[in-house]
Amino acid sequence: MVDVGLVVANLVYGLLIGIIYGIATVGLNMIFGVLKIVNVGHGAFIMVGAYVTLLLFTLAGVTPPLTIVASMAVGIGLGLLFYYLVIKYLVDAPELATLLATFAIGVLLQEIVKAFMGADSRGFTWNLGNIEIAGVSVALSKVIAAILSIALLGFLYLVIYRTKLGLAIRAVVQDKEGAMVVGVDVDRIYAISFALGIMVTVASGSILAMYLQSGIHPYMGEIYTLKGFVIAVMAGLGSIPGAFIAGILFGLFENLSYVALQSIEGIQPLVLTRSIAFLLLLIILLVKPSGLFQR
Amino acid sequence: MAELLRVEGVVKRFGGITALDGVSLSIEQGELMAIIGPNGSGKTTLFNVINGVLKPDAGKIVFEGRDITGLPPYKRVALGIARTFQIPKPWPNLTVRENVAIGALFGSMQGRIGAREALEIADEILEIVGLSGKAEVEAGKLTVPEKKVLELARAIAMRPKLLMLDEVVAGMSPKDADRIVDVVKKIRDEYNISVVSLVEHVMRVVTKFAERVVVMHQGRVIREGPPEEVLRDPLVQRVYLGGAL
Amino acid sequence: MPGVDPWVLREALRRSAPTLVFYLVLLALYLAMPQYSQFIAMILFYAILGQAFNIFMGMTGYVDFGYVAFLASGAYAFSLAAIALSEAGVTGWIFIPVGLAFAAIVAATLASIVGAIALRLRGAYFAIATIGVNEGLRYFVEGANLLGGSIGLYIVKNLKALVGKEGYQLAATLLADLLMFLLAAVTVLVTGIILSSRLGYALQAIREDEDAARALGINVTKYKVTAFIISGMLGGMLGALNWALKGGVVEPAHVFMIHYTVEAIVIVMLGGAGTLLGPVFGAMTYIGLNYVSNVYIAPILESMGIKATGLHLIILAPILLAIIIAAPNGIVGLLKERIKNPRIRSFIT
Amino acid sequence: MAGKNLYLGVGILIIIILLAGVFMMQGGEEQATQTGETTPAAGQTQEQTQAQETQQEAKTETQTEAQAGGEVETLVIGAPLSLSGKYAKEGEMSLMGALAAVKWINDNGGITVNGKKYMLEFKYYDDESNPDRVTSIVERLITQDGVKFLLAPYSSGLTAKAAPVAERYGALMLSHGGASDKIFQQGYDYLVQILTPASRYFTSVLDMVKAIDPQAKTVAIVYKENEFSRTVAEGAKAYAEKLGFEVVYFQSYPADAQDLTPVLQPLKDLQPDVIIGGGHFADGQLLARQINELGIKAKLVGILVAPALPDFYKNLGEAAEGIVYPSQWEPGVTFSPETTPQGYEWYGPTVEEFIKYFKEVAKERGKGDIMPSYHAADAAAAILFLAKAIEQANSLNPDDVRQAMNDLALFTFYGKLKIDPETGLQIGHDMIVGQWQNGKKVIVWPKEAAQAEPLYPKP
Repeated sequence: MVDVGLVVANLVYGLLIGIIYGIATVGLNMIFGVLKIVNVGHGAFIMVGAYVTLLLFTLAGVTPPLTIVASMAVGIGLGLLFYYLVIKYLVDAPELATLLATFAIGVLLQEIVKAFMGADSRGFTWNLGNIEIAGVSVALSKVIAAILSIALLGFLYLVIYRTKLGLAIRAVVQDKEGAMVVGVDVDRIYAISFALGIMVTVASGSILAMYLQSGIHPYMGEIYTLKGFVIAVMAGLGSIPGAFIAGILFGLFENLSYVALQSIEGIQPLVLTRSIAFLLLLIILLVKPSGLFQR
Repeated sequence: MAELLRVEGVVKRFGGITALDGVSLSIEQGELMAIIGPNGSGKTTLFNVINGVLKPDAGKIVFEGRDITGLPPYKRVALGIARTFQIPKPWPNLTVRENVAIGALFGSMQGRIGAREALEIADEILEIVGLSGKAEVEAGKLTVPEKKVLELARAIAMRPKLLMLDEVVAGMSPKDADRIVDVVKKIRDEYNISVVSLVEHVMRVVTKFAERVVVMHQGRVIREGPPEEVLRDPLVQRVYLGGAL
Repeated sequence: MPGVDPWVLREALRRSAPTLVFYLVLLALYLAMPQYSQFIAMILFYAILGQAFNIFMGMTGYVDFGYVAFLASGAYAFSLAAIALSEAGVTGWIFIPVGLAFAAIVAATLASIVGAIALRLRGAYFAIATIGVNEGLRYFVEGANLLGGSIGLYIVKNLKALVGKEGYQLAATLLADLLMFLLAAVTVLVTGIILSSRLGYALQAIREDEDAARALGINVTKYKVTAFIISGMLGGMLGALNWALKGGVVEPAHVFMIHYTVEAIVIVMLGGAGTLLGPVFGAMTYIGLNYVSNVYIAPILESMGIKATGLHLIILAPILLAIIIAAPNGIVGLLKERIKNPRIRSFIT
Repeated sequence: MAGKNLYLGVGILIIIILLAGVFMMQGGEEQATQTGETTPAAGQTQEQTQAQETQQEAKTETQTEAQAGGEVETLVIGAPLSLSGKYAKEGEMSLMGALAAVKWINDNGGITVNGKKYMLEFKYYDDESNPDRVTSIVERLITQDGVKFLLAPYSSGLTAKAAPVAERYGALMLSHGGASDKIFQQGYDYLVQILTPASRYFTSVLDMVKAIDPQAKTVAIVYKENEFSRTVAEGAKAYAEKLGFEVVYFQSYPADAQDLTPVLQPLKDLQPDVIIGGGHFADGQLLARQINELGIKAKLVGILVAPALPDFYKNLGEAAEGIVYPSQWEPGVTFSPETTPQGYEWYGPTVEEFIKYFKEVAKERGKGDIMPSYHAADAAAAILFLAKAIEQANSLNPDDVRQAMNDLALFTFYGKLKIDPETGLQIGHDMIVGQWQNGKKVIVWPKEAAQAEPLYPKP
């Protein structure tokens, strides 16, 4: 018998962590959509965002929601830096080169942060007490993190669908040559899209730090790269709104499959859920490789 | 002459657009045929359907009396269907000799010859098409006309029964074009291959090369027959000048 | 392999000769300088990893991010064989050939299943699908308490039961390394045969332009899966030798580490994808740089007062980026461009 | 394209600098006739490059000082340490602990073996927490740095890779961290354990609960699914059932889990008396935080490893209040020569001395003013146990030293040290129980080492 309270609780938490997964994957999908590059260093940028929030909060007492502005700036900076230093040369290079280059960038970020911050795992306490959602007591900070994710998505949506820059980006996504012929400076659009993608990713790191408030260490990002890939493919590589919705579905899936596995004896349900998530990835790739939300 | 290929009522739609609207035609053994028609008339789509790269929405394709509509490209190649691409698709980092050898290895003699014979066949054919000087050059480094010749050499190396050429002389100087047409004729005579060439506007090739001409317009065959007769038909001329039917 | 015709064998030997020479030099160094034997053994492990990985990725350009799962399956298979034999009271060296054969079969089976599924995809989708395979298998073993769960399999006791304490001592060091040299030679020859036969031409055509290859009569799926199985099988045997026989412990957190797959990509990329010498040059450079910076540079930095550890990764990452951008065809590619003299060029395969 | 050549130039330049650095240092080593003994703390060594290596004869057992009055000799102890990768945190602490012990021994006259005095030197390389780096490092330490005695690398996986190489050259290895019991059941002759085995981590915590609250009945175990934590969890489950507890929940979470709510949610209804588990730093903190956040009330919450770190409280604040943790050693222990138990012999620095030496080493390595964690104490205890065993055996031959260890029973700043002659497992050393009480770490069990009464039930 599955106890209803457990299911509802997992639904609520699944939704909250799902929204965070969503915003954390939007950047990955945007970079692939525009530049056709899979950013294997994705998790490292999330880690950077987490450290921005950790440091600003612990050293300067800046309230976490405000630190997102700082991490967005850091994201744009890092995005432009790595675009003009590395990605610019690899836009038309084979998959192998771009996958490896972004991996090297991830390693570089992780080791630099470790050199300055040390390897130990840190956290902070930003306690606003709990609130009730559908009978489930949830930390207010987690709810705020989810709301900020939706706000960040809204901001990105405005940039992409309501500005001239957004129009140029979408043109490049549809057909690079077509955009070029119309006079779009594709290289500049690549730089801006990469920077925007990294901006959202680093900002989602801050939101994640707000949500978890612990376990911040140089290698924390690796699991988000893996989960990001699953969600990005689920959504359909390149689709931005799709990534957000797929993130929520993934969050719910992870928690609910855990509840389903509870009743089986002799296994570790939460660990097996992780395995099923990757199985889900394979099934989606086979049934609909272009993903759930891609045409 | 025995019938080699028959296309019956083939329809192919891409979303709203109907590229092929019930096309039917047949090719005899060893026949030289040209398919002409303005851009967008469905010529290349027909090639891709015969070659198996595209699956038709309706209709049938029969090769040597056998229905091959559902067969994947590599099975059709084994039966003896070979093609060239409108925009040449060489393997850039492999040498010219290797490009042609791969054609031989995976052509109609698939599984019956090893790499050594394939390389020897490649040398022979490069001799015929006059590319043997560039045998060891990486295909990517050839000029566009040379790449087109390489495409032809690669297709010939596949020992096909039906050779489909897509705009093989487009963009070539008249002298080169004539040389290619002579090579194709010699190949046809030597190996009794039937050749279908798609031609958009180089009418010289049609008159010099083709024994039969098929005219396509908006996905349908509108005229068929010997070159002189077809080219003089006012209907065909209006089609080319862009008039509606 | 259908009766490999003599011309292909001769051609394969011609192509693999230079690489085999390198392995002989490594073997000579290994025997001559026992105090460096494990350092050479590490280069050997990474060279074979690159060589086996190169058979699929080097030749088709497909990036299999879950490649280490084949090494893991080989290590697990070898361990299960050793445990079964020792519990059945068998003794003697028979467990090595049986274990290796079982490792090869299990790895090949895994490769054919994964190949049949993932190889219907291309590019980034394939890369991501294969990550799913690796992570999915690892957490399945841990979550469902299979093969010892997260603790894994310990077979040192079993190996000692099979061949005694001294026997195990010999097996875990000298014998394991010598068998790896043999595996290296086998991997090079297999690569040479592939490059000189129909399979090799098909794979390179697929790498250069898969659509053209498909349209020109190459049964793309069949050849991709074939290369995938050969590459996986050799990977399985490598995992069996280096982790099960030599390590004695097969733990999921270690044998499914994606880091190994990335190192394999680095080595093939550094050396030159699709070439024979590439993986050897790649392994020597990668491990050489790593060892030099770890054993020599780190102490220098420390004596200069810089105490931050793990600095060599900060050095390694930029070098990797420089190589990806400046020398996409790797060392062998560079050599081919720079060396004009035909006699030497023929040596660089 | 300009960019490409620029990169090529930079790449080659870096490689040239690397090689130049190596040769420049190589040159430096020849002229400098190093006088006096090498300063052990700085861990400076004679570097050799591959090219030079072939002519140089294999290192003699000890480096004899060729210079003036060479009666003081150096005995090199080596270690593959994880200074990067996932065990970097534990690796750094072990390094400083080992260097502190070496410094203390050398300041107290080193060790004397058949009449000759030896100063200790600690030689280490970074194994990057990667089993494949370990074999070449262990071999280099043994064959080129003349090492006969080693600290084992961290974790079972790495130890298993190092053991065959050490056994082949007959070098003795002391395991000071992260290795689970199974390693010691594989019949190695030259592997000895210093710290309490993983399976017995929670024994003292469970004894404590039994003693102060006999009615406590239900136990829930939530642990990190990795080799070390699972061994601890399975050991704790067996011991709890032996003591008459009922283990009502036994579940794990993936190694890099970032959100434990699913696995903790059921505990709200189960309301167990005791919750124990955890794994390493990151997940330990997450576990403590989310138990508090979900409002799960238990009489006792015991978590592995994470609470032993000073910034556990800094990160978690009041969520850390009352959390209990098993520890190999805590700065607050009250072991001293006076309290040496029957059949044991005191050796090594007092607790205060060890902390002083540790702080000196930490400051020197730019780590600021930090307290030693139990990983530092584990490594220091290994060095002390080894040094005493060498003196006891009065020989530098590893076989004799291993033999001497069988009947060695030391009492040190770290507590009792005694090994089982058969398997090398540590049977003397007991876990102590620490607890966070209003912002401070205090020892609450066993009674003889306790600084305060346990805060029970948890606020």
